[in-house]
Amino acid sequence: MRRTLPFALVTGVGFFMLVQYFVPKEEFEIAYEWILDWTIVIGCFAMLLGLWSLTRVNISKVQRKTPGWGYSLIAIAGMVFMLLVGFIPGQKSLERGSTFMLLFEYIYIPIQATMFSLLAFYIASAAYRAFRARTVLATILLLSAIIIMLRLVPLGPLSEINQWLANFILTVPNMAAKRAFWIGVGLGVTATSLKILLGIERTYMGRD
Amino acid sequence: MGTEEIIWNGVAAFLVLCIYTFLYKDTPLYKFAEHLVVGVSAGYFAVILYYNGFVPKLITPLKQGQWVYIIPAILGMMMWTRFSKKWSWLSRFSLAFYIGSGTGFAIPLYMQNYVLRQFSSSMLPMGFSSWALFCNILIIIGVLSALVYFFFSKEHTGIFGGTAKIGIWTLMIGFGAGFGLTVMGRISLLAERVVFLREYLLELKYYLYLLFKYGLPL
Amino acid sequence: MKKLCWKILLLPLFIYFIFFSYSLASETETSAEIISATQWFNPQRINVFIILIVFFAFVLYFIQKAKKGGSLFVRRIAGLDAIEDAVGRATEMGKPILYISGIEDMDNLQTVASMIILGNVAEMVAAYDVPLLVPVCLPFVVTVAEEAVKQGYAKAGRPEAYNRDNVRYLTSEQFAYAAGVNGIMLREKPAANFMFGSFYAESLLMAETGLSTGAIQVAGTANIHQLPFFVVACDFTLIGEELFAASAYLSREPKLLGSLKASDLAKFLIMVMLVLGVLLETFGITKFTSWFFVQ
Amino acid sequence: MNFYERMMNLDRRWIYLVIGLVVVITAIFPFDVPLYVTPEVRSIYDYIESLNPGDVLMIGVDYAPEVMAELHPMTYAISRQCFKKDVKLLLCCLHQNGPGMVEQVISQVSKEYNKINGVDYVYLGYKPYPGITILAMGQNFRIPFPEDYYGTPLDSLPMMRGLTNFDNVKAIINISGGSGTELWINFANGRYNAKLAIGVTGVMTSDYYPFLQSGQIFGLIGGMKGASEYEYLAEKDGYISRAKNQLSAYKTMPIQTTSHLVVILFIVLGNIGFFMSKKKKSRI
Repeated sequence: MRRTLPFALVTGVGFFMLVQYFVPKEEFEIAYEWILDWTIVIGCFAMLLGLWSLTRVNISKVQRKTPGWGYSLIAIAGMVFMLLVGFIPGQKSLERGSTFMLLFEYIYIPIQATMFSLLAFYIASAAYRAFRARTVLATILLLSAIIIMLRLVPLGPLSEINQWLANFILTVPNMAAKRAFWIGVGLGVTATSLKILLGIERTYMGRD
Repeated sequence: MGTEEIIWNGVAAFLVLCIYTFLYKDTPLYKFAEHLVVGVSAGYFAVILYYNGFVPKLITPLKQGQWVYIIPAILGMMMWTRFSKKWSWLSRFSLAFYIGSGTGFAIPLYMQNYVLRQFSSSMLPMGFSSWALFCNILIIIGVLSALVYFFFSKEHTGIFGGTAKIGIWTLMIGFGAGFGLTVMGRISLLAERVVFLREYLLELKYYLYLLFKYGLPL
Repeated sequence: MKKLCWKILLLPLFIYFIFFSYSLASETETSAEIISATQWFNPQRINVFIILIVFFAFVLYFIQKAKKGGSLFVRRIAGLDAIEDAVGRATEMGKPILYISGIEDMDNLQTVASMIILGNVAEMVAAYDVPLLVPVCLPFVVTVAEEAVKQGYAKAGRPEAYNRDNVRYLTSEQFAYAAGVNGIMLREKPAANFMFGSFYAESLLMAETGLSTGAIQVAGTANIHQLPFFVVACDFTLIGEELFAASAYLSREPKLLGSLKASDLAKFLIMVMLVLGVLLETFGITKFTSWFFVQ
Repeated sequence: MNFYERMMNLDRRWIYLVIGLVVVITAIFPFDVPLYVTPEVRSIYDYIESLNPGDVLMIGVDYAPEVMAELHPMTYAISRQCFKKDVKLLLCCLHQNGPGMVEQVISQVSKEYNKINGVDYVYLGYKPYPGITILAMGQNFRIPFPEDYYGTPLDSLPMMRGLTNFDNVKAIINISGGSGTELWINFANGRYNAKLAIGVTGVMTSDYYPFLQSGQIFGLIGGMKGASEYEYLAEKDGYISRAKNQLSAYKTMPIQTTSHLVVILFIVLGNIGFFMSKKKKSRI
């Protein structure tokens, strides 16, 4: 029962979602909206588990005084403080200028944007290291990337030729690759989903 | 910028620099910023989820008397049984609901948007009379050979292997193009950060100038 | 018994659909624009419906065949063979193994596929005394990852080796998560990094950092825009559909292998229809192609 | 380790340093980049150039703040060009987070050129379900938008006199960061045969070239690069000016050019190192 009933629920909900796609009935539409809403609600409840997991791991680091435990303290403090300034003032905390939003704007956003911008450095070093004509495949990858990048470098009359080549790459091989790729992914997803709905694939649920 | 803004932006600029020290090595400054952002963002996410998910999707409907919303509340509570060893199997129901809806939803969606759409838009007229028609021939060859690469039940040898090779070449050209296209976006991000730091320094200079000249806390 | 249950469950659904699709197929052309609220079947989606039915039939047929013991050959997938080697190397060095499952929730099939692979990896790791670190981006995934790892350890006969603190929630925000994972890579120095699932811009952040620590990296995703970065920064990469083939490939269970065959047959059919469609288009017949368009 | 081998195994931090320096230096000392303007961008520009005062151009703005950096410059440049040429603008928005974007552009640009709401431009506002909205606009703008964004009935706006549907606008430019573009192509062009051009983000660009080839759209502005090409053209003819800080995409081009050049140089150096060290090895 501990396994069979949950699997029956997977099948039931799954088949409903599948069927509603084909049925233009209002009742189905409503039930569909419900299910979408409910998954969000379940996700909200699950958040507590996440916060608990984060706290537990960091507290145990502090307790065991593992190297760098001070940083774990920072993580916990950051989280707790954010929860306090978020929940105590109620919905008002989402307004511009509240402590909650200030922390979001001046701590979270800059760090997030900077992490993102590290990619400029990483993409350069990855290109330097990986784009070497070792094998045919590596050479193809390298040439295609260089042609696309050269679009941004003024080359005088050569620009026109390069632009033509870049357009060709984007519209022919790139397009073909994308199409075949998506067809494969589509089939893979559908087959995996079907296996899950039929209960053939059940490793994701754990054991008794 | 007023005093408050100068300070807040100073915090932001400091954190930006903390992250950039990571390019040199794993410094204490990076560790500080990293742990801070993990904590702050987890808290932020939880609060936002509460106000934008929990309140409108559960509390409001229940207040309006839509009792059917008791179901997700129960399913959600079942997640919490994971804190107990004995009852943790109950959380499987919530998992089942979540995964079931996701998979059922995915089947027609992927069939439509990924399989059907991609393959119907590959059905293009071909010929040798114009460049566009000739390109179509190349596209179709590319699609077919890349599909051959994704065959699992046949070893890649002989003609089959040769076609699969053309397929993987096509995929690689696509990946190279993807790489090349992305460089631009990433450089913009870096440029944007540089501009942020530069503008802050200018503001700070101006602020300090005023402060020393007139001694005014603005 | 179970089989019978499935058949009973599926049969009415199928009959129901086929009945309605027949009765409404004739209306497809005339009423394409307006769908009346009283209809039980959306005629514009008949093409999706028929293709799904055909594909389902393939899958069920091959699974039946596999159960009866038909031979099912599957080609080598280098990226998946590399998982075992990487685990071997990490255990030799006595260093931890890092498993990252992407940044999307359990309703994304890539995450589900990733969890299935995680179970298999856990089973390989369990025999040795190296930690399997699983930092997770979403609370829901934590639950599933815990179960998957626990099950893997139990399957290998060492349930006591499972350490709950190794499967941990970090944060749900993309770059904060990437920052945290980078920290783990640098401080715990895993010898093998596995990245399977749905990745976005953080892919290169993690893969480059992992590379700088000298770890063996195996990655896989069906997000085409991130594949270039995995290809350049990882030792092995699973491309698109290969990620979904992984569960069958690693478990070698005939039932699961059956679906690979079905998807191959579907691909073959698609190729045939593609050639047919192209020929018809070339001669100016567009009816065939337009049948596949979905509104 | 010889020189070439050392070059091949260069510490990544040197690369980081060079990239960082190049971006910082170019940001401080920008220069003019001669830009190659692609025909697909030029055709939109030239088409708007060919319009007469009093003609109406429609702009569909379907993007959210996330992709603003790439798409906002296009909207700005096109509307400035139109207003300077006394071409009237009809705007609408089919993205839920977009209405504010349009409002920002039109309120600023109309002030610059002293254009009057309802006379020189009309902003229809936002409606959900883009596909249905486009189809309905093809019949009559008044079906989905009985009133404009500011709540004035369309019939009381002087510019809307004689403006029924897509047949009365010279062309439609859709600037979009999502799947809305396809709906414009399928419905506005496919069903109603409207003259259509599009502006999209960098990642989306390659998906839309086939439509250009098949003639369904007459022009395509792709991402930051396309936007800066457009600004480049518009600046040359004096529609926008650097002094007024009106070039936002083109301004980043020097940084893009130098850093792309550096990345390519690194790749070339890496390959020289690779081939030379291989040659040395084979000689031994």
